[in-house]
Amino acid sequence: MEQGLLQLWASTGLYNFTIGQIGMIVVGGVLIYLAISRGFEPLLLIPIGFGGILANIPVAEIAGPDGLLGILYSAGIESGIFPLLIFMGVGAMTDFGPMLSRPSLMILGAAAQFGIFFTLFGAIAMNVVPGIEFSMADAAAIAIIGGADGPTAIYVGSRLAPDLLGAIAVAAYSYMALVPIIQPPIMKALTTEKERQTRMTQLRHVGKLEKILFPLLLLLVTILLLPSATPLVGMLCFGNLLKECGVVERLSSTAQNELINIVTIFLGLSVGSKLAADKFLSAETLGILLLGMVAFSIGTAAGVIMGKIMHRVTGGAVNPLIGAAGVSAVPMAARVANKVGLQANPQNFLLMHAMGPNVAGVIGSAVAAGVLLAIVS
Amino acid sequence: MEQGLLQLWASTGLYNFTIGQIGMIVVGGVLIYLAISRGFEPLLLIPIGFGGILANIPVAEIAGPDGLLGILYSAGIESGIFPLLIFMGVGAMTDFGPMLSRPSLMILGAAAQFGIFFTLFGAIAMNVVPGIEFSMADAAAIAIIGGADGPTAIYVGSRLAPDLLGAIAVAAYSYMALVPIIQPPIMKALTTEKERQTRMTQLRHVGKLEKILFPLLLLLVTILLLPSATPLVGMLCFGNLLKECGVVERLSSTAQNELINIVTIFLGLSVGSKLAADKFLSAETLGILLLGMVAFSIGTAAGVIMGKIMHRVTGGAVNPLIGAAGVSAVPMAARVANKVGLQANPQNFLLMHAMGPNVAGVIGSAVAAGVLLAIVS
Amino acid sequence: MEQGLLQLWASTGLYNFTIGQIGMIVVGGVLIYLAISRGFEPLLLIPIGFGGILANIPVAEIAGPDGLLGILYSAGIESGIFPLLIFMGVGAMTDFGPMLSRPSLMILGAAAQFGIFFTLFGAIAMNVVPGIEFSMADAAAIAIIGGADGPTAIYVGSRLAPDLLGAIAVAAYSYMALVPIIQPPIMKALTTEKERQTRMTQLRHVGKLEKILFPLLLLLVTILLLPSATPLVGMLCFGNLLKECGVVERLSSTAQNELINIVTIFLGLSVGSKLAADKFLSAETLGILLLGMVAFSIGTAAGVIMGKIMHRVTGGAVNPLIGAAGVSAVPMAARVANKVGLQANPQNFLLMHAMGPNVAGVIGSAVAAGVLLAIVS
Amino acid sequence: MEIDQLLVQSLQLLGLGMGAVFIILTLLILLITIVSKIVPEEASPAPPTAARPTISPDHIAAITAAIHQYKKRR
Amino acid sequence: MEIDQLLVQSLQLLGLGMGAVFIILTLLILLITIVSKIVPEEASPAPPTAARPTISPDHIAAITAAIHQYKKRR
Amino acid sequence: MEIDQLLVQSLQLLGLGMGAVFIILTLLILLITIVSKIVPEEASPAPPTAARPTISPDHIAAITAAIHQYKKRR
Ligand code: NA
Ligand code: NA
Ligand code: NA
Repeated sequence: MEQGLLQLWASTGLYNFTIGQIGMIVVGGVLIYLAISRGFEPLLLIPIGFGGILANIPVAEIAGPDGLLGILYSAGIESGIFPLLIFMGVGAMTDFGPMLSRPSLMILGAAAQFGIFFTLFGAIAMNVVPGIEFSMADAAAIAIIGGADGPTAIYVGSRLAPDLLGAIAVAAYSYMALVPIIQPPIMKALTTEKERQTRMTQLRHVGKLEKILFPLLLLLVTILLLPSATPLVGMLCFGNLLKECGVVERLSSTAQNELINIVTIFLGLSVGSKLAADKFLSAETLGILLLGMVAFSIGTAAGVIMGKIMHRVTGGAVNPLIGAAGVSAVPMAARVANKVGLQANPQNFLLMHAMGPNVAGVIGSAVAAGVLLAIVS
Repeated sequence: MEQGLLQLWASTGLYNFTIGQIGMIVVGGVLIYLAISRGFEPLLLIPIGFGGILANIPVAEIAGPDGLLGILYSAGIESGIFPLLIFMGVGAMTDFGPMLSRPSLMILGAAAQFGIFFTLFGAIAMNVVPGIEFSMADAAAIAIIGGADGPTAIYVGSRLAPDLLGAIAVAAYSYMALVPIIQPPIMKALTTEKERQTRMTQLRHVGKLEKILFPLLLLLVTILLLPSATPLVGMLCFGNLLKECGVVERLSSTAQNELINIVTIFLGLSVGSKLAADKFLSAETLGILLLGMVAFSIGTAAGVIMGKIMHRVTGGAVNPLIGAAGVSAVPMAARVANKVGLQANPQNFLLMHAMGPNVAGVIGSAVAAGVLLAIVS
Repeated sequence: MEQGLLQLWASTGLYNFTIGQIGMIVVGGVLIYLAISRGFEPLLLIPIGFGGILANIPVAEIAGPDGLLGILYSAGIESGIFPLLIFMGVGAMTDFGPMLSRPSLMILGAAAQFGIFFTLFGAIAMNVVPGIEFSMADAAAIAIIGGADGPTAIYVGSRLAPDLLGAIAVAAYSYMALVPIIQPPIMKALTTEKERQTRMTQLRHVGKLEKILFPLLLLLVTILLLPSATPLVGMLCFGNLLKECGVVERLSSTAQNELINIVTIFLGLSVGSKLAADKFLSAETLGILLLGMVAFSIGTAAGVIMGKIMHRVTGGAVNPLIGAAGVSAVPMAARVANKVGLQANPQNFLLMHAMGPNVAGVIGSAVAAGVLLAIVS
Repeated sequence: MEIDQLLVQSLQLLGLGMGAVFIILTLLILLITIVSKIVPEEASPAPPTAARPTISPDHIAAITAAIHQYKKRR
Repeated sequence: MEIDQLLVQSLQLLGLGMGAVFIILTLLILLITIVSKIVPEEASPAPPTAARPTISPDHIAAITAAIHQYKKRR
Repeated sequence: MEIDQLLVQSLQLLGLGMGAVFIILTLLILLITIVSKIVPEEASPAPPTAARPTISPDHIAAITAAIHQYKKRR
């Protein structure tokens, strides 16, 4: 009996806890709190936060190689399957119509990727700080946070720096949720009141055939120029083709509903399993959080500045605010652009105009991811 | 030609059948019959029965390591993934409100777990019967049938005694289906007419925040005291949090519909693959069926007796019948309590009062499973 | 910088393309085109075509052992799981009522399998053509195209001749889509106007119990006589039992909707991964396409001829056109029989009468697959 | 293997295969016919009743509420 | 192992197990009770409101349109 | 590797990466523009028609039946 009691006591959490595990369980709880009461990307942050809690339970080894989270991680994240399936679902949910109706605005989605590459540089520079040691692969994985696109960040992170994946994913989704706080001051600082008041003309109607051809064109260009981006871009295009072709409604519906939901649950829990105390509670996580903020800010600024250039070039046909939507963070950043525009001019509905750069930013960061994967890994 | 004919004949079922396989195909058919025409837990017993038939087909090796059932078994049961995902779905489907509105009744869900541990003792004692040899792990896996909770039984069975899994699962689901027959005589024998007539006061309203906090509290307590129960309890809490938090409706809906349906099909077929003749047709299966019945009966009795104690202690505020619901077998046992209550007093609606102990019984048996896994394995 | 540019250039598709890969990407595009604008089995040919494109992208290795398509292929096709789950879904979607109401017509579904075995002979004979070398296993895998049933063809192909799987699947689905073009001339050539005008009497009502018993009977017969067909037939029966038993509506619904949709996406992409240039662009593919056409034509002819025999034997109670539906290609071939019948007699509705042989053809080709798997492999 | 041998083997397969297909389907025809004789005739369901189960009580509740709201809005 | 030893061990498990179950559930009772005291009382939702969230605006739009079509058809 | 070297490399990546992003998106702008010129103009769908496909005939049937039942109940 006594022996049994001792055995049971020795198997309790109270007996086995390390301070780091307690800390990470608190972090998981905070993520869940932010997700529920502040609406921080709850679809991802609740599973990630919960996965983080489960992963830090002593004795149970849920994130170990034979535990549920460990198995899900190796089957779905290490293999890259989960983020790619999410991307397929994103493709099946995305209407590229607003982008196709005025393709020139895609250039805003290109400019905003500057946030990624500037952050890469910043991450390497951060190596001068003692206690922080980022390899080129680490830096690239951190930089992709600036893409403001969850599955892209997780895909690149899992390939280049799996140890940092937890912090990268948490930073990416947290900043995406914080877009309404991060972006407006930057947008306002870089634009004049008059620029912000710019109204944009109605979008032209985009035909069904154009919408069907677009994913195929996008894939073709990516194949020719940057095959390393084709897993991500290809699945995005596949999902979008399912949606637009109009003859496989049941597949499109499943891809954007049940399948993406199932994968989201699994992906969130798996990513959470990387919130292990020894990896997360380090100076490097602080560095990642800082760099992620930099990445979002620089990306926003670059988008707005390119918006200002387009404003000049087009003789005032483009409101520079929609440049901020180029970071992606779909559809939050487009909504922010709309909101800031309305503050300047209550008749100024920028939402659909901002959707173009917004989804172009998804493509832009997938391309950036392809470059990083091709050269760094 | 002749050779081909012989080869074909030598590959027929007629040529290759063993008597045991025929017996097990009949058993599979009986399970399907009971499920369809008697309503015996059809969601599980149809896949299990059909899996049992498929597994006993000669030549085809469907339950072999390269067959469909074999692959599903090793991917989903051996790994523990299927029962854990089912538990997540159960969490997403369970309303803990009735339990939270009167938490003291949870003690009934604790008492009913006595069925588990008494049966453990009984299984060990059964070793005196010649031809039966139960190790401590076997006994623990059998005992968990008394938890009256399918996924818990399958999870523990697959961990502690995979060879007995088929019989354990069949016993667990069969007795859950038989709850309306097993429980009433015990309930009536242990209570007086007057006790059964006891009416209970209306339940207090439980707020949204309490419901959100509960899965987190439950997980916290389990982490601190019994980490070995956290895979099961954790997934239950995760599913329930998805349901209650209110911000991830699409994940909650998928977890309690498509995902649990898919996993149920796979889990049932996989468990059925353990209905192999050489393992199932043995004295041990008879022992398991007998012990399962004992487990349900003792659990019911313990719950009712604890109900009588609470009846006394509270001065008649608790109807002892709801103690029987503490075994879990959700929601069947709660309905049985309601029905027996109505027989004693047609104004006596116990259903919602019995739901509290009923879902508490799920937690209770998950905790019991944690103890068994921590000490026995 | 220069080095980086070179590295990037050396990683482009432009730099790495082989002529074969370009050819296969065009083939993939053609499949997608046919699927979208001609309605060629889009549910399968869009994923297959897209998978073919992805598999032929240089550098990216998406169909390699660590790429998404490679992983899906080995997990789902090599293992046989995907086609079996599709078959389960097909079972859950199929109403065997019309077949049960007049079982004698099943003989038409048997006769049409002649297309399979005649093609087997033809494939072996084709070895006299230089550059073509079909083993017995190859020939069997090609012959099954004549079964006019996608999952059966993929299952047999993946077991007997994985290298030819891409071509076999493409041929099978293409010819299924071409049934309205291939069949009518053969049907008309073999029947007289008067035969085609034959009207058939209304079908008797089939009870619920008969429908529940049928999948169990079918499985039983297959177990006794041809266990090698039981993986396919078993899953078909399981799906159908879920549908007909009436007590597991949620499983049946998931099997015929979300689950089959998810598996269809994965199966299509995986099969597409076998559209690798070196395997597909060969004389053998031409041979397979030719043999597939032969298989469909002979199967149609055999069905119609058996229809004529039944027409005589029954004294004109059977319209021979419905024999053509015996090849399966559900429900296309039944619709074709209906259409040709309407051309001969505008009051002549053959659709429900043709559904019997049509679904019997599914069983027939699953049985044929069992024979091939038992003797050839 | 020689092609002659393969051709002979494929002819054998033709015979065996078509034989198996016909035997199994014929056996099924027999069994189905027997079952249809044994199984007690069902009262064939009245057509209007058949349509009802597709509408769940929940649905009706939802629609009822919607109609309510619809009427209120006007 | 000897059966006597196993029996003793299973009795120990009975004690430990029931102990753990009771301790954990009792602790939960305490925690739930405390939480229910701390958590600010919610205004209990009016019953008609409770029915509303089950009908999404999309649904209402669809039903509204359907009613329209239904009326037009007659 | 020395940090200087890494910094140089990351600057190179900045150039290469932004170059690739701009080239690919610019090429897409061109292609989309060309396609939009080539593709025959669609008659833009009338707005009321666009709303229709979201309601399936089955739904309408269900709703019609529900309205029926609703009316009968009153
Ligand atoms: Na982006
Ligand atoms: Na229980
Ligand atoms: Na067929």
